[in-house]
This record gives sequence, C-alpha cells and structure tokens, in this order.
Amino acid sequence: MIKLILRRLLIGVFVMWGAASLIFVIVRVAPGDPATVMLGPDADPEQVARLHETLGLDRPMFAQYLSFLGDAVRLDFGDSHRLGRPAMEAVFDRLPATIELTLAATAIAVVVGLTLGLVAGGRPGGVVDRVVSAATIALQSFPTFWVGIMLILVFALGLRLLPSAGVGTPQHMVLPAVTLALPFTAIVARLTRSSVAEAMREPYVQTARSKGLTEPQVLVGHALRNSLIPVVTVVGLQMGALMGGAVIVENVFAWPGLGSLVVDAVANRDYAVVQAVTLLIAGIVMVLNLVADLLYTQLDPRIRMEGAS
Amino acid sequence: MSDVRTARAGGSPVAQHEALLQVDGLTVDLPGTRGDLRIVDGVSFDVPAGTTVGLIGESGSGKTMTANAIIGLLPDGAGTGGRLLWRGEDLLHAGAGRRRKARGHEISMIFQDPLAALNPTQRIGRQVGEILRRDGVGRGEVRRRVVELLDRAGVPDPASRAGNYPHEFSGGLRQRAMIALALAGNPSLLLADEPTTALDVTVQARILTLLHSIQQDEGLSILLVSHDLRVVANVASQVVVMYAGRVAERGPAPAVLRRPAHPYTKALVRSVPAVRTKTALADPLPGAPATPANRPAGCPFHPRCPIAQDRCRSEVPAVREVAPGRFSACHFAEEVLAP
Amino acid sequence: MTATATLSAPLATGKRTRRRAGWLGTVPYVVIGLYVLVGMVGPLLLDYDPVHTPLEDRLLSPGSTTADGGTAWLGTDDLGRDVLAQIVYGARTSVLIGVATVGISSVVGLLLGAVAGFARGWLDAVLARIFDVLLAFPAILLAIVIAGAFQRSVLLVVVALSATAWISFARVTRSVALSLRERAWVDAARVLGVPNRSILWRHVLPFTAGPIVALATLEFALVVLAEAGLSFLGIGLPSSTVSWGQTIANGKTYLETAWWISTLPGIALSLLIINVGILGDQLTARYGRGRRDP
Amino acid sequence: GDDTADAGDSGEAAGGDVVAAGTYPIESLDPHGAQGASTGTQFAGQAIFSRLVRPAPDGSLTGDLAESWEPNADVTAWTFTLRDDATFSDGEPVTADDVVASFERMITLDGPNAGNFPEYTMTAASDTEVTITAPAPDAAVPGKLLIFYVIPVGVAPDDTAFFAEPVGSGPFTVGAFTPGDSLELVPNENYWGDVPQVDSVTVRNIPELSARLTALRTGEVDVVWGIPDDQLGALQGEDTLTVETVPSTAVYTMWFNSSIPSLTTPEVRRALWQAVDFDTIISTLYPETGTLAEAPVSPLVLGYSPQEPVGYDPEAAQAALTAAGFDFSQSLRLQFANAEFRPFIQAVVSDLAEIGVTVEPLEKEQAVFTEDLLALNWDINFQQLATPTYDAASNLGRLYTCAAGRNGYCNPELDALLAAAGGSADEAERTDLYGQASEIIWRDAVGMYPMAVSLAYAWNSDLEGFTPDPSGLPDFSTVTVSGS
Amino acid sequence: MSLLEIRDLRVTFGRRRDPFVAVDGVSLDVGAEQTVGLVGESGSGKTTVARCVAGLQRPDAGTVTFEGRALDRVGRRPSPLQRAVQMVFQDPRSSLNPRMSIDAIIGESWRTHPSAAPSGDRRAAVHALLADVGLDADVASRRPGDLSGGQCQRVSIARALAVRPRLLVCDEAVSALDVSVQAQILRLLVDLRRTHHLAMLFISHDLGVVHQIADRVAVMRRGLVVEEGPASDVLGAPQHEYTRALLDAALDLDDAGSVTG
Ligand SMILES: Nc1ncnc2c1ncn2[C@@H]1O[C@H](COP(=O)(O)OP(=O)(O)OP(=O)(O)O)[C@@H](O)[C@H]1O
Ligand SMILES: Nc1ncnc2c1ncn2[C@@H]1O[C@H](COP(=O)(O)OP(=O)(O)OP(=O)(O)O)[C@@H](O)[C@H]1O
Ligand SMILES: [Mg+2]
Ligand SMILES: [Mg+2]
Ligand code: NI
Repeated sequence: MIKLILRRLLIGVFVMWGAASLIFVIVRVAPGDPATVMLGPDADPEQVARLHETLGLDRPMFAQYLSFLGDAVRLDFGDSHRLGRPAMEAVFDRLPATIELTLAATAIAVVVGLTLGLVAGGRPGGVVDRVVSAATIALQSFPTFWVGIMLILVFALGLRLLPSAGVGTPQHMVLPAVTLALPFTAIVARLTRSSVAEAMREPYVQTARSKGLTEPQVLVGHALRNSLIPVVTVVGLQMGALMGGAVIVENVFAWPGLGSLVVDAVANRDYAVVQAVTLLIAGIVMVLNLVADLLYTQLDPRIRMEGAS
Repeated sequence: MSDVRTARAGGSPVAQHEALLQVDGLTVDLPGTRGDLRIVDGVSFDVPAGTTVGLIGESGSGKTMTANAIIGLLPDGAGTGGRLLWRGEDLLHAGAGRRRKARGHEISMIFQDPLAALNPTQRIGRQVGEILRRDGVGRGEVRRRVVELLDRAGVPDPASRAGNYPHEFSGGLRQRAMIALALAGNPSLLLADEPTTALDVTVQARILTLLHSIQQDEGLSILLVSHDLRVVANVASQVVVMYAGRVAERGPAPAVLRRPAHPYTKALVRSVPAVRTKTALADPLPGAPATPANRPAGCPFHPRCPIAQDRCRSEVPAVREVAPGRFSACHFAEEVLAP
Repeated sequence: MTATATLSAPLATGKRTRRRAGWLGTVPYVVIGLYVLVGMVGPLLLDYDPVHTPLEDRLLSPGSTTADGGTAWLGTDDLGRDVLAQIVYGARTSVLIGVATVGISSVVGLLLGAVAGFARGWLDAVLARIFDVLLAFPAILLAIVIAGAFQRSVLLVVVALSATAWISFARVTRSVALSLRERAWVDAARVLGVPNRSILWRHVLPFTAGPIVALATLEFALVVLAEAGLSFLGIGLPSSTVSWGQTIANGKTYLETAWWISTLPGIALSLLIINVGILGDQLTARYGRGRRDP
Repeated sequence: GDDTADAGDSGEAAGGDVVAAGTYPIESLDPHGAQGASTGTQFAGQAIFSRLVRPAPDGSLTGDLAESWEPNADVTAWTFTLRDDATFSDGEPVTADDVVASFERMITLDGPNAGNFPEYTMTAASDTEVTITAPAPDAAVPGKLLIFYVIPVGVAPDDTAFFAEPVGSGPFTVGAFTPGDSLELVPNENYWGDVPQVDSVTVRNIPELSARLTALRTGEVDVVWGIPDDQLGALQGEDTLTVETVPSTAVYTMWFNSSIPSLTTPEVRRALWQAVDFDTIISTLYPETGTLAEAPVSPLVLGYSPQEPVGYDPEAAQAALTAAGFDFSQSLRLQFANAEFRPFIQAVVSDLAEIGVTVEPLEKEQAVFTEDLLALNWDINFQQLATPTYDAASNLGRLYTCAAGRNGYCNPELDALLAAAGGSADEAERTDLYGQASEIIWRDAVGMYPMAVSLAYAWNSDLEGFTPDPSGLPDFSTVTVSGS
Repeated sequence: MSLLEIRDLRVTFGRRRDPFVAVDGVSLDVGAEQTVGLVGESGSGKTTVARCVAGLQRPDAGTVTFEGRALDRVGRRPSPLQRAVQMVFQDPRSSLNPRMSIDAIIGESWRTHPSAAPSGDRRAAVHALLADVGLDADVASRRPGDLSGGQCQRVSIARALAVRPRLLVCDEAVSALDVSVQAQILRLLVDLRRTHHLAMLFISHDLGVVHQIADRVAVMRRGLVVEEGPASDVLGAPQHEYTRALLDAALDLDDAGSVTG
C-alpha cells in the first residue's frame, strides 16, 4: 500500500514537472507583454524596461525556466505584480470558494446520479431506464452558462426563491452548485446505469437470485458495490473537470472562486497567477486521481491484494 | 469422506425414488433477432428424491436454460410452457413470491465458473451466510453455520477462510465455497450446471466425490448438467440426453451409456476415448450440432444421423418408452438398441 | 473532455447482431442528416451576411416583418441580423469545429494509442506520462489558457480543444490495442510471420473503429459545447465568425427581453447534441462494453 | 418587483447598508501600485483616502486636502496649500510630509500612475504646503493629481499588510475586503468632513450582466451602473428603481493609422468618416447612453470645443474615395479589445461595406491590443477614451503630438498649439488653444469621433443623495437610506 | 537429431523481485513426423512451452532448435523457419480475424510467404486447401462469424497448412469443441499428419485424446516435465507418482460408477 502510494507520488512529481513546463511554455509563447498590459499604453519604454527587470522577464528564457521551477518546488510562483501580492496568496484566497462549489456540485451529482443510475440500471431497457437515459442526454446538451442564466431568471427573478449571485447564505450556493452539477449528474447517472446494468448480468447476481433474494436486495446488496468501482474512479477524474467547469459557472454567478481569477490573469498575462492557478488545480486533480485510485483499490479486494503484495 | 457431517436439519426425509421434481413438457422461448426462439422444446423428465440425474448434450442444446427454468431465473422476456411439478405443486405457474421462496431453500444452484459466480467484493463467509441472515438467524449462529457449511464442503481451516475473498481461493476451493453457499438454505434439489468443467481432472474428481458424499448424507437430489459423458457416467443414476433443445434419450445411466437407444447417444459414447488404453479414432459424426436457432425439420438429428430415412426428415419423433425405463426420440430406436 | 473514458475494450468476435432499435433508432440519423443538409444547402438558400447589420430591424421577435419586407421567422438579434440565418450559418462553423477537433484528436489519439498499446515498451511509458500530464489539467482550463493567450481564430479554437480531446481517443485505442494484442488471431498472424506494421493495420486498427466512432460522437458533443463556453467567456472565435456559441453568448443578455436570440440557437445546438448523444449511445451499446455475444 | 426584503439582503439595521455592483473588480487597495490606474482601485481609493483635489460634478476641480493651489509663473511648479483639519482614520493629522511621502511612494512603485509624472518631484514647503515641480511647463498638474491618493508617511512600497487594513483620510474605512470579489466600507468616524450616514457600503463584483441586473431587481443590490441601453427599459419599468444617465468623460475614439499609405490623406479619412451613419447607429444602439460627439473630448473636459458635425453622406464619401484613388480591394484592420463594443464595431463595418470598403474587425486580448496599439499594427483603432483628469492635456495634449506617435499623424502646427496649451495656466486661454487643436484634429480626421458616452445608473429609490458619477466612481459618502 | 529440440527451457513472469517461474528447465524432443503429447494440469506451463516454440514468448534461458537451427522470436526468424513451425490455438473463433474473409485469411499466409504461395490460380489453390481440411469451396468468401466452431478450427488448420509447415503446435486445439466435432478435428489432424508429413506438439488436458493420437507423451507439472516416454508406457504404466495421480483422477466411461461406487 505504502509502496503504491510512493510510486504514485513519484509519478505525481514527474507529472507536476510536465504540467509546470507545459504552462510555462504556453504563457510565454503567447503574444502580449505583461508589462504593457500593466502599465497601459502611456508608459514610456524605460518604465516598461524597468518593469521587465522587476518581473525577471529580461533574463534568458532558460534561466527564467530554471528559477521558475526552483521556486515552484517551494510552492512560490512569485508575486503577481498586477495584484501586488504573492500569486499563491491570491490563489489561496479564491480556492476555498471553488472547492466549496465543486464539492457541493459533486455531492448533488453523486447522490442524484447514483440514485437515477441505480434505478435505471436495475432494469435496463425499462421505462425508467429510457426516461433516465433521455433526461441525462438532455442534461448534458445545454451550454452551462445558458442554463445558469435561465436558472437565475426563473428562480431569482421570476420566483424570487433564491439569490441570483454572490456568496453569503447557503441559499447562494444552490443555483451555482446545481448548474455545475447538472452535466456531472448526467455523467454519473449514465455511468452508474451502464455499470449496474453490466453488474446485473454477472453470474454472481444470478447466484444472489438463486438464494431467493428479491430484486432490490440483489441490486443493493450485490450489484451496487461492484458497480461503484468504476463510478468512483470517474467521479475522482471528473472532479478535476468540474473544477474547470466551475470557471464558467463562477463567472455567471459571481462566485468568488478561481474562475474569474484565472480568466483575468490570462487576459492580463499575469504569468504568476496563471501558473499558480493551473498548477494548483493540476496538483489537486492529481491528488484526487490518487485518492480515487486508492479508493478503487479499497473497493475492489482483488486489486487491494495485488497492491499489498 | 469428511468426518464432520452435518445432520439434515428438519425436513421430512423423502422416500427414495419418489419423484421430487417432474419436468413435464417444459418449453422455453427467448426473444431472438427473428422473433421468439424455442430454446427448450417439450422437455420432460423426473428427478427422483435422493438421486443424481445427469443432463447432457452439446453446446447450445438448452441444458442451462432447462436448469434456469427449473430454478426460475430465465432472462427477461423469456416465455415458458409445460409444468414443473415440485412435490406435486406446479412451480412454473406459481407466483413470483412462491418461486423466490423456493430458491435457495428448496432448490439451489451451483455454476460452471465459481469465480464469476461469487461476488468478488464480498467475503466468502458473508456470501455463504447471506441466505441465513435473510432468514433472520442470529449473527453468532450464522457464523457457526457458515464455518460448519464450509467445513462440510471440504474447505480446510474454514473459520479463517470464511474471511477470504473469492480471488484468494483456488478454483477447487471456490467451487467448494459455492457448494457450501448452495447448501446453506437446506435445499432438497441441487442444480449443478457444469460444476467441474473449469477445473482440472484431479480437482474435478474431488468435487464430484464431495457432491456424491453430500448427497448420500443428506438425501439431496442433484440435477447435474454437463457436456462430459464421463462425468455423467460416473455420478448419475439417471441420464437425460438433449439435442437442439429436445430430449433425445433418457433412462438409467449405465444402460443408456452402455447400450444407447438413440444414434446420437451412440455417436457420443463412441467419440469418448479411453484414458488408460489406446482407442482407435472413431468415425466422427458429420456436420455441426444443431441449435435451437437452426433446428432442422423432422428429427433434428437427421442431417448427421447415419441411419436417417426419409421419415426422419419430415416427422418429428416423439419421446417414447422403447424398453422398460428407456425413453428415446428416434423412429428407429429399437434397431439402435438391438445389439 | 474526459468524461467518456468509460469505453473499454469492446471487440466483437462473433457475428455482429444488429439491434432492432425500431424506427426510434433511426431518429438520430435522420436528425443529424438534416443538420448536415441544412449546413450544406441552407447557406445556398438563405442569404446571410454577418457584416450587414440592418439596425432598423433589431430585436424583432420571431415571425416579424423586416423593414425590407422579408419575414424574420426566428426573429433578429441586437444588430437586426436574422437568427434563422445565423443558426444555419452557425451550423457550419460549429460542426466544422466539432468535426475538425474530433478529426484531429481522433487521428492523433488513434495513431499514438494504437502504437503504444501494440508496441508497449518505452513508447507506451512515455505516452502514459503525457496522458498523466495533460489529464492533470481540466480540459476547459487548458482550453481557456490556450484560447485566451493567442490570436483568435477558428484554428486556435480547434487546437485549444484538441489539446486534451485526443487523450480520450488515445486511451481507448490503447486499451483496445492492448487487449487485441492478446487475441489469438494476432498471435496467429505473428506466428505466420506477418510484419508488425501489417498486423497493426489489418488485425488491430479495424477493431478500434467501433469504439472510436462511438467516442467521437460523445466528444463531438463536448467540443461543440466547449466552443459555446469559450464564446461565453469572450475568447476564442473572432467576432466576425458566426457560430452557435457566439450567437448564444451574444444573446445571453437578452434572455429576458429577446429570448429568441440565445434560446433558438441553443435549442438547435441541444437538439444536435442530444441526437449525436443518442447515436453515441447506440454505437457504444454496439461496440462498447455491455454488448453480449449471442 | 416590489420590495427589497429578499434573500441576500443583509439588512439588520434597516436601511443602513448599501450594496453596489459595479462593472469592475477591485483587485487591490494600493492606489500607488500596479493596479493604481484601474477603476476598481480608484473607486476604493477615493472612498478610503483623500486626494489633493477632486472633481466637481461639472468637471471642474475642487479642493479635497488642498484648500488652494497655484502655479508659478512658467507653470513648472505648483504649490498646494493643505487644510489643517484633515486627519487619518487613526486620528493622526494629515501633514505635508504624508503627501510628499505618498508621492514618492507612487514614483518608487513605478506603476501606471507614476507614468504621469516622469521626473516630477514634490517637496514640503511647510507643514501645510507642498510643491510639485515639473521638468517642463505643465498646466495639467492639478488634473493629473486627481488620481493621487495620500496615505500616512512611513508605509514601505512593498507593504502589503498596510493595505489589508489601510489607514486613510477618506470618508470610509475598510470593513472587509476580498480581492476581486467584494469590498465592504464602513464610515470613518474620524473623517474630517461629514461622516457618512450609512452603516456600510459593500461593492460586489458581479461580472455577468444578467445576474447583476437580477440582483438589482430582487433587491440584493441597491446600485448598479454601466447598464447597456437595451437593459434600461426593463429597469425603468420597476417602480422601486431610479434610472439615470450621466455624461461621462469618455468618447468613442476611432483613430486612423495616418502612417499607412492609403490613409495618409485627410480626404480619405474624412470620406470614411462620412460613410458611417453614426447618427442612426447611436440612436438605435445607444439611445440613452450615447450622443453624437461634437469634439474629440467630452464636454466635461477642460478644453472641450464643439466642432461642426460630419454628416452622413455615403455617395459623397464614395466619390471622395474614388477621387483620392483609394484602393477598394484592400481590407482595413479595425482593432478593438472588448466584446462589449462588438455590436458597434459591426455596425460600423456594415456601413463601410455599403460603400465598398472592406473592414476586418479584430477583437484582441487586452495584452495583444495594447502591444499592437503602440506598434501601430492596425489601420483603424477603436478605444473608449476617457479623460479621468478632466483636462484635455492628458488626452489631446498627450496622444496627438508627433512625438507620441500614437496614431501616425504628425502636424507641427498641432504640436505647437498643444505645447502652448500645456504651458498655460489660464483656463480660458487653454480652452481656446485646445479648441484650435480640436479643430485641426477634427478637420484632418485623425480619427472618427462618433459618440460621447453617458453612463447609466439605476438605484433603489430608498437611497437618497445618490449622485451618478461621470467616471463610474460614485461617491457614497453623501448617501442616506430612507427607512422602508 | 530430432526435428525440434527444446533444451533447459526456462520462462519466468512477473516482477524482477519475485519472479514466477512458469517453465523451469524443460527439455523435450519432437522427431520428424512424430506426435508428442504434452499433458499436465492447468498452469503447469504447457502453453508457455508452446509459445516459446512458436516464438511468441522469449525464454529466459534454454534453447529451442529446429533441425539444429536456433528458433528465435517471431520476426527474427528467417522466413523458411518461420514457415516451418505453425500453431493452432484453443479458441477456434478468436484465432481468426472476424473482419477478414476466409479467402483473405489464407491469402495473408501466402502474402507473407510468397515462396509458399501457389504458382497457379490462387482461387483454386484456396479451394483445394479448404477441401484438404474438409470444407466446401463456398466457405472461402465467408467470414469467421458465419462459421461454426469446428469450421473455424478447420480454417485455422488450413491457414497453418498454407505455408507447408513441418511442425504443427496444437495448444488445446480441440478442447473448446463439442465432443462430436472434436472427433472430427482429431480425425482431420491425424489424416493431415500423414499426408503432409507433419510433426506435432499436441497439448491437451484430456489424457484420453492424447492417448489416441500421440506417439510419445510428456507430463508437465509446475513447469517441469516429470515423465516422458512412449504414449502407451506413460499412460498405460505410469512411473511417476504425479502421472499416476493424474490417471487416477481421470474418469473413463467404462469404469462408470468410480465416484458413486
Ligand atoms: N439470453 C439469451 N438470449 C437468447 N438466446 C440465448 C440466451 N442465452 C442462451 N441462448 C441460446 O439458447 C440456446 C441454449 O442455450 P443453453 O445455454 O441452455 O445451452 P447449453 O446446453 O447450456 O450450452 P453450453 O454447453 O454451451 O452451456 C443456445 O442456442 C443459446 O444461443
Ligand atoms: N503472460 C503471462 N504473465 C504472467 N504469468 C503468466 C503469463 N502466461 C502464463 N503465466 C503463468 O504461467 C503459468 C503457466 O501458464 P501456462 O499457460 O503455460 O499453463 P498451461 O499449462 O498452459 O495451463 P492451462 O492448462 O490452464 O492452459 C501459469 O501459472 C500462468 O498463470
Ligand atoms: Mg450451459
Ligand atoms: Mg494453456
Ligand atoms: Ni497494503
């Protein structure tokens, strides 16, 4: 077990290095100069040069890369000159909101998706299955921002049930979390459905039936746990995608997460923040994947033992 | 075999050779690509109490479907006909609740591939004891009975092995666990669908011996499904030979295998080589086995039959008693039977 | 964009059974065919010039009469441009982006995945690490960074979306190739002495087609949605390009007053995606896991 | 909608809390730093800190910390006399040392605001007098100082801790601050002026327009500004809301790149201008927030001088272009940087297409836009140019000289006029000189000046004393909330 | 010198740290036109030996030689050697590419080894080959999915025969078939062995079948050959205890009732 984790962590270090290099290259290959954006068109060339020096942009690319890596190891992505503070600090300010939103969405998606998937997969081809299949395809096919705005118009403006944007009370969480959760719910439901449907065809389900169990007992007692295994992996993988999707949702609902931070940072060539956000998210995604992997091995005793030996 | 024997708890011992189960004109239809397919077509046979009945036939002949129909676990959309008289009660037309209660408690089943048939994420003990727990037996009692059952099925060190997962068992042990699981509900009839096909010969021999000894001890009836004549010959007292979803021949095992009353059985018997002596290669039957999906008209066996006549091509032979206790679905059974 | 990595080694060995989906099964083909038809023929019938902005016709509701006497069947946008025409012309861009992205990423993914899965060894190891690196970024995040960083163009959007989309294809192909190389017919070919290249080409690649096509439909839907998302954030496509994403994003502020600008292209988009999704489901059911051999 | 008692309204003390949603995020409270020129920081700055001068609603300057100011004879030095009753929120008096230290800190940080004062120095003549010295005559110094905020002496340039809980001499202090999301202001009890009467003012960033306006209509937010015309109708229908527009200092400015061969002649540039029906575009797209511009700068700005409108005449335009040998086959690159302007740009492109001129609209990322702008890598450049100093010096005087080279236009005559205007301290004279400069710019069509921008505000009618601000930096210190 | 000589073959699987020894020093000879049966319980290493001979598995140690020439892995064998050793697999269906017609499958053999290709009419050659394995000519245009398991196995054999091999490795080639079909394929193999002068390495877990067709029998257990000799000796009068146990466990039709009795 420990060995497995260590191995994964080692790969993780490599992955983070790759991710860091990739981002470093992308932001630097991109046209546009952070100093020009920051100082505006009126700055004189000397001022620009001075800022370049402050930002370290006058040094050779490779030297920049090395010091970037060196600092990144210490989780230091430098100061965001634009925000006048360390990039990591700015990112950590916003991170909790994004995580909160992502977790809420995940909770909704998992609870609703699992239930729908279980019911549908228990009887593949049945009425419920068809309805759920249709509904889940539909859920995945609307642009997130469109859904978000529609929800605002209906629930905040029309029905006056929920606040439209921002943070504060738990009610503020409802609309953004639901918006973010909808497509994810569909994914979980579909995956659970197919996984349960497949499990229901396994011989051990037949064994369970031959014990005289009722269908619900078979479904929950035998099919569910086994079908959870792939679902857990995908939920783990998808939480990363969810954090990405949060960018758009946060913009719609003025949710103070990483979303607007990263969009602004890209637009303003705020290298430090772009690097900090992307790498932090990459790190989180990696950890989530690791957790999903470990959970997977815990759920599936076959793999658990292989890992142990 | 085993020293520790579990006394059959309760249940009136059934008199020998009284039919515990009568399969009467059983049909199974499954939805196919071109309409419903009659997979099992008018199969009749008896399973007397306390005996082993062998059900043999080549792949696709409908053995598994027959067994599944008996325990009531056919795929969705399957249609059935005929009767399944369980101690005189027609189970086929009984309600779903009655059928479910029969499963595990009166009729239980073990399968060909014990790894697939055991839930990979549950410990062996839990799976074996599940039926007891559902019956409301207390925790401690369940544990005790599980250990006893595993022990009875020949799992060494049952107390600690109960905590293992299926993949930690060898093939033979898995099948033993499966047997323990099937016995947990104290059934009277055990359906064994190719229980040893996936196993090595040495393991197969041990499992067959185990099944036999359990049967002896507990007066259990076994319907042993197999495509291996040698297995059936060695354990069954009655044998039912199926071909393309129908019964080709049935009767007492030694008699059927020694002196078949159907050309198909005859060919089967001839194609089984002996192990210890070198047997010459038999002249094989031509063609491939018929399946329910492409069942020739008339006698389904006629395209491969060395003695087929015109009559066989058009007239479906009925299963008839051709000698005392011997039933055959061949128009010329008597000639085949004649030495 | 990795939502669909659930396709696992499929492979039909026996005869393929055609599922009788009934007339319902043909609906997605009909609808998708209709879209293709509209995308190809529509522009010939409907005249639309994204540059021309008849301001006097702005924000007309569906069915209104325009100043020059025509009828705006689906209304007009804030610059008086016909929404129907935008949907028809936008179909081209959106479908083009979807097809190009899926095309590029499936070819790249197919080649790399097949080679990695079949050859294994160091190539496989390198590729696995590249997957790991790219998978660490949420697809949309990487797309935002790329699309936001470079000069807007359709090509950029395709590149930004392909950057991660190819991974799903590579993963599926790799797992198919991995399982295929254990197949007896591959062994048989090897024993015969068939060169690896031919084995890959004849005995491995044809079997990836099913799952790849199934995955492609799912990815297509995701890509078209992602394009809309980028348009919403105001990055990616140049303003002169007509696409559903652009039109939907343009109309987002008019959802209350002129709902048709955003909603109608949204419905067009959703209808296509739903049907592509159903098609993908059908294909997955056929080639993906969960299919039963008779 | 009928009331404000909805979810999200934080009102415990009824009427005491004001929530505003602007169009911009507030990323930093440091008015001297990199964000110093951003609207968000400016807004926070004027609430938390004091300036030497501040704008009056009509665009003229009034004293804030300064009671009076005057230049020396050659307008190279300006002396400001400070009021003696100003104190910081911690009770300390505001002295000339604080002002000088703040100025030096701004110069040291070398941020965008420092760019207005290259080689300028400030000294304290006494406790209540500071002098700012320019390297050349500069009449616009007071205007430029509108973006200069005073903090206590002794705050290091990189002191981020100070701005977590800044001490200022403005009407408000910081209650809570989440960069990029929200800023809560509470009255500064030690304010030397009239202490604000509200309990708190919270400024939230709601980037998505629909969400912002919904929040206003449901009462979650009390004030919103920067509302597009098409959305004003719905708000005007709400009887609990007051909707007003106020002229801003911004003018849509569409420079031609006079350095490229096809646009060198004024005739061509003027013809292009003539070809666009700005009147119609503005009256349909911006009926409330736009008016046809009459000068390169807004009427609020010192140096404004109305010019003769350029009428829409496509035939004449086409004829003029043909006469000037304009190459119709070429396509002109029109660059802009914000999706908000897309409809306008597209309308312009549409009109030019009518006379056969192909224009390719290029929407660029801010970073690329600025770089290309300076590199003259465009044929027509669109900007919404505001003049936050309310002084034409920082618009005309800075952008149109040959030396600036911002639009490829070079005219020594114009240079002379602008230099003279920049060196004069007399307002009447400066207005006259800038008027002459405007005439040249207008006549030579250095750019097209289609529209003077107004800013639309909508606020909850419970707010009293709220004055819409031309720069989008409303002052909440005078606002009161009537009990509901 | 035997046709095929396996010497001290050793194959391990798994991680470097705790390798699993699947084949642990096996030596085996197959003479020309001789059939050697390889029996043993599941996991004893039979398939692994077969794969080494076919070149699909690289041994960790030991040599495999064919007429004195070393047999390297597939792809590194000279073409004549590659042709000489062919294999028939257990699962008749999956050993044929389902997307290819029977024609193409056999054509591939010839395409790979032009030297083995018929000089004249290929269609006729395919039909002749199919006739050799007892299939109708119309099978040529069909795909594996349209054929029964027995037919597929015949095609597999035809494919192998197309390159005129000297040694046929049959790994459980009849185990997956129904008894009646199994008998057909066994008969076919025996006939072909004679007509094509084939040597065979015949792997099966069915002692009866091996006894029927093998000249010599080797018994494997846990990666080792425990007993080897003429079929009648090994299966009639086993010397090794393990062989005896194997034979004891094997059921026969004749002694019916060995379990019940
Ligand atoms: N779910 C199903 N749907 C349709 N047809 C089926 C289904 N399951 C089995 N069949 C068909 O029913 C027939 C009988 O199958 P069955 O499994 O009973 O045969 P069997 O005698 O048990 O064969 P085997 O020895 O291969 O297990 C076969 O032709 C098979 O193709
Ligand atoms: N590729 C592989 N990786 C790891 N272990 C393997 C591999 N191939 C075979 N083994 C192991 O090597 C041992 C010998 O396998 P092999 O297939 O040769 O046995 P076999 O005698 O053919 O058995 P069977 O009768 O089941 O086919 C088995 O324990 C098997 O699990
Ligand atoms: Mg079966
Ligand atoms: Mg093997
Ligand atoms: Ni462990």
